[in-house]
Amino acid sequence: MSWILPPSASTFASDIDFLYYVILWITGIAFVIVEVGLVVFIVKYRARPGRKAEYIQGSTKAEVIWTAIPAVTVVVIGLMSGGVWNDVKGRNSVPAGAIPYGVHAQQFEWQISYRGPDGQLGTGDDFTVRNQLHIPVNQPVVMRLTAEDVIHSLFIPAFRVKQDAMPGMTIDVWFEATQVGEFEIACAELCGIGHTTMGATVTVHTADDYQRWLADRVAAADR
Amino acid sequence: MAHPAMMHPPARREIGADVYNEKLGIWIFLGSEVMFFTALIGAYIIVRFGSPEFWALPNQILNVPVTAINTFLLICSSVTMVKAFASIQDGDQKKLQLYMVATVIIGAAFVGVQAYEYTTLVHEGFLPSGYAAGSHLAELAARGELPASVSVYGSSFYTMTGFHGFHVSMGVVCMVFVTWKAFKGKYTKEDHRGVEVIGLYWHFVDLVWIILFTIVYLV
Amino acid sequence: MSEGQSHAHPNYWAVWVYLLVLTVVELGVAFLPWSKQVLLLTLLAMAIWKALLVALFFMHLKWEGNRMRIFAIAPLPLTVIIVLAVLTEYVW
Amino acid sequence: MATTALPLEKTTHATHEMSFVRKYIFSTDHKIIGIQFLLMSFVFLLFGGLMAMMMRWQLGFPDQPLPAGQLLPETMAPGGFLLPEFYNSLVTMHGTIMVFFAIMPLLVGVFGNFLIPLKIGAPDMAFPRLNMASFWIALTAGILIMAGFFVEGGAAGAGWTSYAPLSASPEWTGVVGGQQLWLVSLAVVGLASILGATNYITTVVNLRAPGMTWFRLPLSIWALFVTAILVLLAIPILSGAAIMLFFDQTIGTHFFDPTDGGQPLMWQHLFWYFGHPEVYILILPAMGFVSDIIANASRKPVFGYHSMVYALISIAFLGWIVWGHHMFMSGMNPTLGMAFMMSTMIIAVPSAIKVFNWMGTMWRGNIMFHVPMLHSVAFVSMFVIGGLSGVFMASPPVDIYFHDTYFIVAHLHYVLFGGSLFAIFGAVTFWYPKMFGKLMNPLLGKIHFWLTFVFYNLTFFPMHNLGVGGHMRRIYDPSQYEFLQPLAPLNTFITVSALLLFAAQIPFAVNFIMSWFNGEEAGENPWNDNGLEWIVPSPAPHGNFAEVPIVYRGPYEFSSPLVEEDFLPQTRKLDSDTEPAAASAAE
Repeated sequence: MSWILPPSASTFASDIDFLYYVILWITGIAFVIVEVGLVVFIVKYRARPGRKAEYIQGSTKAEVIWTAIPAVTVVVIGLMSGGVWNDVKGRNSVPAGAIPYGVHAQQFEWQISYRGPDGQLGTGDDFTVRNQLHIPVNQPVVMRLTAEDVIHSLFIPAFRVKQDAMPGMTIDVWFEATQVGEFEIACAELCGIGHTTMGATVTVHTADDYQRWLADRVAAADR
Repeated sequence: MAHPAMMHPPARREIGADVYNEKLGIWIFLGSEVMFFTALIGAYIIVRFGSPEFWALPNQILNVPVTAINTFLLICSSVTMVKAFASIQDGDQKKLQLYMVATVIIGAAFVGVQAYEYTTLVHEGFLPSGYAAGSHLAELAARGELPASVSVYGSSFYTMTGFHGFHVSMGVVCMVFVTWKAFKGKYTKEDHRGVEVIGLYWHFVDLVWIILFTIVYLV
Repeated sequence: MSEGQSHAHPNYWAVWVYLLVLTVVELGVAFLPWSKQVLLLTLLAMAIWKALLVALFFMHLKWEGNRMRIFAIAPLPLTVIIVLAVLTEYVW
Repeated sequence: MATTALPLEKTTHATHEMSFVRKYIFSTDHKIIGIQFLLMSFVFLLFGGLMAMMMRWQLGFPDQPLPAGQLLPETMAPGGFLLPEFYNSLVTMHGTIMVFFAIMPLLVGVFGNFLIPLKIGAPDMAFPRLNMASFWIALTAGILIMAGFFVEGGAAGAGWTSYAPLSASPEWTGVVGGQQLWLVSLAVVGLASILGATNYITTVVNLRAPGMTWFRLPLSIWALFVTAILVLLAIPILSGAAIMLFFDQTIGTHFFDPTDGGQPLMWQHLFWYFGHPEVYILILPAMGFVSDIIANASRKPVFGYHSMVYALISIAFLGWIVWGHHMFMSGMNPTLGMAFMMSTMIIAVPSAIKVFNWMGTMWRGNIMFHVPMLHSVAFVSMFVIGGLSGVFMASPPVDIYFHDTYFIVAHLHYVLFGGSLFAIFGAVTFWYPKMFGKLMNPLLGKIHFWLTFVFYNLTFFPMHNLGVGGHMRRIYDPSQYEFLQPLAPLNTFITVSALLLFAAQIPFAVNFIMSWFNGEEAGENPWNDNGLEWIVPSPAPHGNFAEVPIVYRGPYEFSSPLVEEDFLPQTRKLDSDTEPAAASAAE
């Protein structure tokens, strides 16, 4: 029953988490005010014999106050959200120099393509690994997300990454991992019978390890 | 007043839309029809905007002269419909019957022409799923004289015009009923609600066709 | 409608001729060698004009009270909202 | 024009004897049709609930066979273990049935029919036969959708949102006929809803009794009226989209097929352009009933009646321009997403106004805790949770994490179950006397309420925490993922509470049936309410009012200083009242 988000491991995760905690506090306070108010009213104004309720039609002043406060609050939340949204998903948010990967979703697996020795994605020397994403740490990466058949959704909880893969579209998803280790990828959009099993892993290497892994792979592909 | 039940004095009511229930009801129902055609026409606009390469030029596949005649027919049926209504407003039963029959015939002719249009198109190889393999149109496409594929074009063309045609057919069926009642003398100068209600529906169907004709056949 | 009753019937045949003329003009314009945008706008304008004629005269909106007119035009903004919103996918 | 001089309705005061079939089966009486809808939707509520129980069992005890699961055929649950395709069908059908065949008919079909003519002082609906047709069409649609379980390939399995292209081809779902039946059923039930909405709007506009001006309408009628407008304009969008998807499945069109120029995203736009107004269709009437009940139980006028009405209208209007917040992760234009975020945020304001005005209504009242009031207070407090949890998803960056997790499942159940269903239980108890002439047993009612309230919260509140843990929705077996394994005990806990929540509905069912036969006689006005429905005998007779009632005031004149009692019916003429100026259209 915890309200703490799981540990995060990407650059923008802390922004998202911060926004979550801000909203949690604001809504938490609103929740307490309303629920406590309800309980107090229930107890205080319960029916007692010989008493008549007060004939009150309303109060413009009170209504203006409780219209204005929520309005200002949600607009502030909106503006804060807008900034983070633009940084994470805006059309021009992908950092220059991010390493591109092809992520092709299909029932029920993730085909992940890596650049070959020519340093270009989408050329003949690319190699593809099923359900395994290997990336370097502290380096922006961008997934060129496509789908073969139906809509899937690339969900990497630890990086606070989620994006639907839409057939017929190529959608860029970028992030920058800040921790070395292995993390899980899940499919978040119902995609058919095997939806549950559509998991994969992402391995974050140090820069050197990543180069070594890449070299091994390229060598393997050559053979 | 035709029906004895109507001889009762009207109940007192708060002023509503200032029209009788059936008329208000059909207008409200037409509001939902607007939204239904919004879904179909909106989908057409969206798909066409997103995939313009699937569309042929006007008159390349669709037969504009034939549908122009159909447009003419529907406009004519609208004017006969409204003349039928004007006749019964003046209490002229004979002219009501005449114009109703004319409207039914012209409406049925519209459906007939559309059926002819569909059979010709299907025969030439234009299907809801695109070109029929080995058809005349598919050959033209192979020679580069038509778009390589017209799959979504066919899909939205048939769905939109088909549902319009379905509405026309339903209208004709209802109008046959109204005409039958007109011949039995059920409509009078005072009470001709059925004529006005079916008329509103019929003009709406005409109005939709005017929009469809332009965006499907001419643009 | 009470107004429509007290006056003579509108000249429906004139509206009919108007609609036919517009249709013929449309057919002529559609095959002119104009740019696609100009054609689109011209044809749409004419179609909307024809639709308005039908609504105002044949459907008697011209003589209806304001309450009825509200019912008639209420759904129209909604038809525009969805189409414009989805088209932004291609514009931005 | 001469036609306006016509009588507004044929006489419905006919007291001649009718056969049982005409009176109770193919009835055109709005009250009987309302009760028919009530019985139909309770049956579907039970079906939907059973489906939820099966899903919960799978999630809570994935390695144990479903109790009595052996009764299910091999194609669903061999040996009592659910198959993933059957689980997908359950997810889909639970959502669809609850939305279209339980909550929507309960709110709109039952109370729209039952309350509108009674509360505005009309003898019946504007179009009684159309009303009868809409019930039978809805029932047909219900049978069609349930038929999905009995055809080859099972019932629809693409989720209640039925996203294309998954739903567009049996190749992707493995479902053959079920998906088509689902679409046909939705188009058919859509027709029933549109006919019903046409009827409601016409009735409210044209058949109000003299003196029942717009701002004397009870909030329940305002809510039903606004809802009917939403139904009228939203449902046809779904019908259109469903027809296109149906053609994609059957005659090979390509609307949603990206390989042939179609656009899967367009399905989502069309679906949610219908779907978000639909969400408000499922809550606005509940807000209306609760307003009536809270005012009645607090013995006080509704606080800020006018702003309650304007809040209803603005929620309904804003509901048309927020649909994109369901699609933040869909690859939709992110700039468009920002616009949708702002409109979504704004919608919190009228919702807040409503909550505070309900509290304002209770403030300085003299609150009676009859069963409808318990449910109404529960509605307010649960709706607050549901509304506040919505703010998380309305913020697109936070939605990146929460989209399609159990957080959204918790949110929607807080609004639909904690909101709508509590209001429905309250409203059924409140208007039961007018339907059947008997009171429901208050003790059983209280037992049902408290059990439901407790187990409801134990079931759905922890789902927020599942969502915070990243638990995806619609997955068949969470143990597949390492990061979800710590959540397994929570899942089991939720399942146990869900089963108890299901069992807690038994007192209600018993109460509903028992009271029908030997409940306490209710009398005309058991709750001392002001509405027009309480001046006629219980159960309300055919034709409702012996003579056209005349309305002198609004519906919430409780504890008025003008009279000794703490209520003042809308039709009671005081010396200071003048006859309403309004008259029939004939004058």
